[in-house]
Order: sequence, then C-alpha cells, then structure tokens
Amino acid sequence: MSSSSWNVHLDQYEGPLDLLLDLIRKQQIDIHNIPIAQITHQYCAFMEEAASLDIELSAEFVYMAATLIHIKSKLLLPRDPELEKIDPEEDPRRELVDRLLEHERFRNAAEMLQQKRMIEEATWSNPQIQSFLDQAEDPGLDVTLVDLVNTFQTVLERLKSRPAYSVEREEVSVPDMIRHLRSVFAAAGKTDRVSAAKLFEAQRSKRAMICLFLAILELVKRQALSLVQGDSFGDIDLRRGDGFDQAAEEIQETEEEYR
Amino acid sequence: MEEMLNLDGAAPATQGESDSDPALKAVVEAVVYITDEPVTASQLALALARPLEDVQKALATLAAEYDLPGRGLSLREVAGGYKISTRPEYHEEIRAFVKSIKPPLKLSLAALETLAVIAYKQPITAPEILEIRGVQGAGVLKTLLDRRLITTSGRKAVIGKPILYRTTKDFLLQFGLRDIAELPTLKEFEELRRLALPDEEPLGMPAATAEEEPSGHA
Amino acid sequence: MEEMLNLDGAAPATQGESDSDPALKAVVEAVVYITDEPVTASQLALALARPLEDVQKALATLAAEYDLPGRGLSLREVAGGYKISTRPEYHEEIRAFVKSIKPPLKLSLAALETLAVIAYKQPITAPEILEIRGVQGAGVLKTLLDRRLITTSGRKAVIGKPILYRTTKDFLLQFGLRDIAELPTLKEFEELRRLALPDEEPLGMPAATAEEEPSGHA
Repeated sequence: MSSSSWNVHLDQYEGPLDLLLDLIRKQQIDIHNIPIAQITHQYCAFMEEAASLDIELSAEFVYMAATLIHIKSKLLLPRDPELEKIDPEEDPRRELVDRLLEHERFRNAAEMLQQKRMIEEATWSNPQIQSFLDQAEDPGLDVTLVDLVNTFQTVLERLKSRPAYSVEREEVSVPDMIRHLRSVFAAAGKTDRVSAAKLFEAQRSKRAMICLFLAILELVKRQALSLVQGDSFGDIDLRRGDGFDQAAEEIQETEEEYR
Repeated sequence: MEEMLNLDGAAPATQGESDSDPALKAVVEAVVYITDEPVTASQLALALARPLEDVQKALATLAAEYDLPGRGLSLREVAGGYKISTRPEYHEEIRAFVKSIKPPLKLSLAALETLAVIAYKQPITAPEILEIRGVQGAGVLKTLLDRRLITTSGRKAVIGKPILYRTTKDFLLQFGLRDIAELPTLKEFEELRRLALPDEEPLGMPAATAEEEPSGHA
Repeated sequence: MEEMLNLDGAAPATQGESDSDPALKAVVEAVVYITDEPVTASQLALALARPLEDVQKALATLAAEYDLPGRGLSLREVAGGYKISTRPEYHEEIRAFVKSIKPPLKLSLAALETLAVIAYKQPITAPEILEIRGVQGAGVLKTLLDRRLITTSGRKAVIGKPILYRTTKDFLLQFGLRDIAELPTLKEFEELRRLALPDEEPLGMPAATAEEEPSGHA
C-alpha cells in the first residue's frame, strides 16, 4: 500500500484510532495480530505526509505515534524465557487492540444510529391535539436543565453589554450622577426641563437612586437647579439654572478629591 | 354498506385487493393523514401521477375500511376533499385524556430567566434579580412561587429588609437534580462551548476512571 | 398476507375482534391519533379508567392491524409510548404535502459517535467519552445538549466531580427507539463483523462501509 492511496482521507481522520483502524481494515490485517513494525511505519509516513501538506494534526496523533514506537520496541526486546515461564508478559499490543476494537464498535453504532435517524426522518406525524386543547393556555417553554443554564448565560451576557453605570452599581457615585444629569440636560436641549420621576425610574439600584438624589440636592443648594411642579400632585420636573454647568463642574472636582 | 361487504366479507382473497391497488391505497392514506386541509382526488392523482379513477377507487376503499366497527378514526369527504379525523363519539374520552396528561413544565422566557438567576445566585432578593436581569418582570416571582419552584428564605439584612428567594425541592425534582451542587457551573458549560479543549488532560489520565466502568452496557 | 386475510376477510365478526374490545380499541386509536407525544398504556388506562391489560391488548391489536400491507400509516412504540406516523417508504410522495418540514437533524460523524458512546455507556462523564473516542473535543457535547439528545445526570463521585451525561427521551423519539435496551449490544456488532468477514473480498460489506462511510458523513 502506497502512502498516496490514503492521503485523500487526510483530513477525515478525527483521531489516531480512526487512522489506525483504517490502515488495518484496508489491508485486511488480523487485528489480533497486528504487524506493529509495518503499521508504525505507515502511521509515521502518514504523519510526515500531513506535515508536508501543512495539515495540523492534533496532539493525540503524536501521542499515538509514541505509543506505537513504544510497543514496537517492547516487542523487539528479547524476553528471558525463564522469566516468561514464571511471569508471562501480556502482549504489549493488547491494550491498543482493545481500544481499537472498542472504537470500531462505536463507529458501527454511530452508523446504526444514522440509519435509524434516516428512517425516522422519513416519517411524519400529524397530531391533532391542538383542537382539543384549551386555547387560553399560555404557550410557554418546555424547559430542561440545559435551557436553565443557557438562559442564565444569556442573562449574564446581556448584563455585560449594558451601560457601565447601571451594571457596576458599587462604582456609582454622586459625581457620576452629576455627570449623568449633565448629559441628560444636554440631550434635553432647549427645554431645560427633565422629569424627576423618569430619572429615578431609570435607576436600577438603590445606591444609584440615593446618589442621584444627593446630586440633585447639591445642585439645588447651589441654585444651579430648581424643582418645579406644574400643578399640585403633578409631576416634579428638574429645571436647569444658569450656573448649572459651572456648579456641576465644581462639585465634581471637590467630590472627586474625596474619593 | 354494500361496498363494505363487497370489500370485506365477500372478497378476502381476490376481489378486495383487485379493486384497489394496495400500494396506492397506502400512499393515499398517508397523504390524507398528513394534510390538514381536505385533499381532493384530483390533487392526489396529479401529485402521485396516477389515473384519477385509481385514486378515487383507493379513496373509496379507504373510506369503507375506516368505516368498519372498532375504528376510532374516520376518513371521509368534507368540502370536496378527503380528510381523516377522530369520530365524534369518542370526543368526550379524548378530552378526558387530554386533561389527564400532566403537561410538561412550561415557563415563559421571563420566568425561566428569573428562575435561572435564583438558581445560581440564591438566596437572592427581588431587587438583585432585577439588577441582574435588567428587565422589569412583574408577576414572574409569583408564578414561580405558585408553581413551587421557588420559596422565600428569610430577609436580607439591608435597608428595607427585602425578602430572599431560593429554589425548592420541587425545582430539583423538575430538573432532575439530587441537590443544588449538581447544577452545572457556568464554567463547565463554557468549556463545552469551546470546540477543542486545550490538552489539559494528558490522554492517558482519565483511563483510570474509565476503567472503573467497563461493566456498562457493553 | 395470511394474517391480513385472517383479520380482514375471514373475521369481521369473530377472530380479529375477539381478542380486544372493539370499542376500547377505537377509543385508543382516536387518542393515539391526536397526541403529539407518544402515549403510554398506563396513561391510557388511567384516563379511560380501564384495566391496563385491556389497554395493552388493544394497543397490540391496533399495532398489528396497522402493520398489515396496504396501510400507509404505522402505530408503533417509540420512547416508551405509542404514536401514529406515516411509513418511511412513502416519504417521497408525502413530502410534497407536508407543510411543516422538520429540519433535518444534521449530525456530524463525531457527534453521532459521541452520542453512540453516551447511549451505550450512560451515565458517563466527558473525560470518559474522550478516552473512549481517543480525541479531544467536547464541542459536540454542547451540540448534543442543545439538541436535547442528551442531558446532564448528576455528577460522578470522583475527584473533580465531573458531570454525568445520559440520553434523553428526545433521543429515543428522534431515532425511533422504543427504549435504550432496543439498541443492539456492542457484542452483536462484533458478531456481525465476524460473520461478514469471510466474504470480505467479494462483497466487502463491513470493510467497504468502514472505508466509505467517513467520506459520506464527514
């Protein structure tokens, strides 16, 4: 068997066991009596060929090559016939053969599953249970543990992608909130008015709310901000005063120093 | 009725078969079963590339066979086409059956998310759940409490003393867990996600564990 | 064929019917027809308030009747319950009429092999699977988990407490298996190979498939 006859399969061997099995079966070698020197030679030729074609073989291929060489050397080593009588050594190929046979069994099992699946794919059912079900029922998800884990992962990923100030709430501070207020007013444009309720509702933690409240208090104290209420029991709005930007900057600076 | 006798009684050996091709009859039965809208003889003839008369004959034979006693289904002509349906006389029993089957646990996405957060972060308060999910989910906790998937677990010693929630025994049962420690860690799942594992484990190593179990099914 | 004659021709009155109550058989057929999940004999017995043996008898009779030639449908046991479906041999003809084409379950050979290992050795841990397959790559586990073909099954009491995996009911459903015991034993595979070995040259059956399959699936 020339090495070129198997290079078409180069990328198809998922692991070294696949390759070995293929070498053995193709050459109709008795798996219980593998000519280890021949197989090792072919195996190494395959690896060289893969290397020459720049095909990256995984570490298991290298490991298997070492195993083969090890077995080969063990077979070459003469055994003391007297010792053999007392303690007959197991065929060094034995473990590998067992693994190969087991691997082959599962390969066959996989094929069997594939066939079963193909048959199943060719059948259809048309259950009519919907016409007997309560229409009002909530079309929920039929959940498993895997769904639970996947869902939690999704939640955490969403959490990561959210704006930073709401995520790391431990980091939220009064200066952060003043900065936030400035950007809110900047976005509000000429109206100069922002709904206080909406601002508070947007906060996702108690700490953020407290910081926002303190920031507003500070700005009101400096008359950079005023609270206005259209009618009694109406919504409270924040109105930006003239010195807003300057006062905000000052507070930020001093607060920053205390941190 | 005559047709039925003809088919069934008088002609066990020859005639019953001769007036309709069994293979065609089988295909026709399968197609009528699978279509939701009544299917007409000419639709069938066209799709199966068979003479219309043959298809009609097959349909008639099928209808007669479905009409025999001891059948729970009927195949009949409705609105110009043929369809299979359950016989009305068994509708009471069908409804009773549908009611009796325990529906699998169904949860909305919001409920599943909340449950996942509680499972991994328990005990946890409602504001903390909200914080992690980033979405307002009113009523979800109540759903989970009602379904006994979660329960309250004291109060957290912070301002406002919010209620803590944790998962229940029913939760473990539902998800086939012996205890909460069996819950796969996110890290474990993350590892599965990566296509090829780096060679953390030299190939030989797990052999010991594998060998303990060769008894399996093999 | 003989059976058919027996049931259909000779015995509208006596034999075919005598071994199961026709009314019960009819209800059972109607219920199996409507359900989307395979329905078990005990579910039926409970809901219909009938003895389990009677229901089992009715199911067996029905299954045999559906098995007769000239039928386009089959009523068979899958995943522990009974379901009605079209027969695979009419696949081509039916396809044109099916509205909701189920997405084909495309599994790589690697995924199928991993699935086979889990099916035969369950419950089994990821390192054990890798050891048997002789390849690194837990990526397929995630695929199998996401497709609900396998699920976690606690943890193994060894160092590191690795997660155990097992196949699911969906696995049985998607592969049309009654239960996991229906899988041929691994020994049987070996025997098949041994039987086929002598005439490997002319027919080359197992050797040929072993050679050609990887190219087909990969």
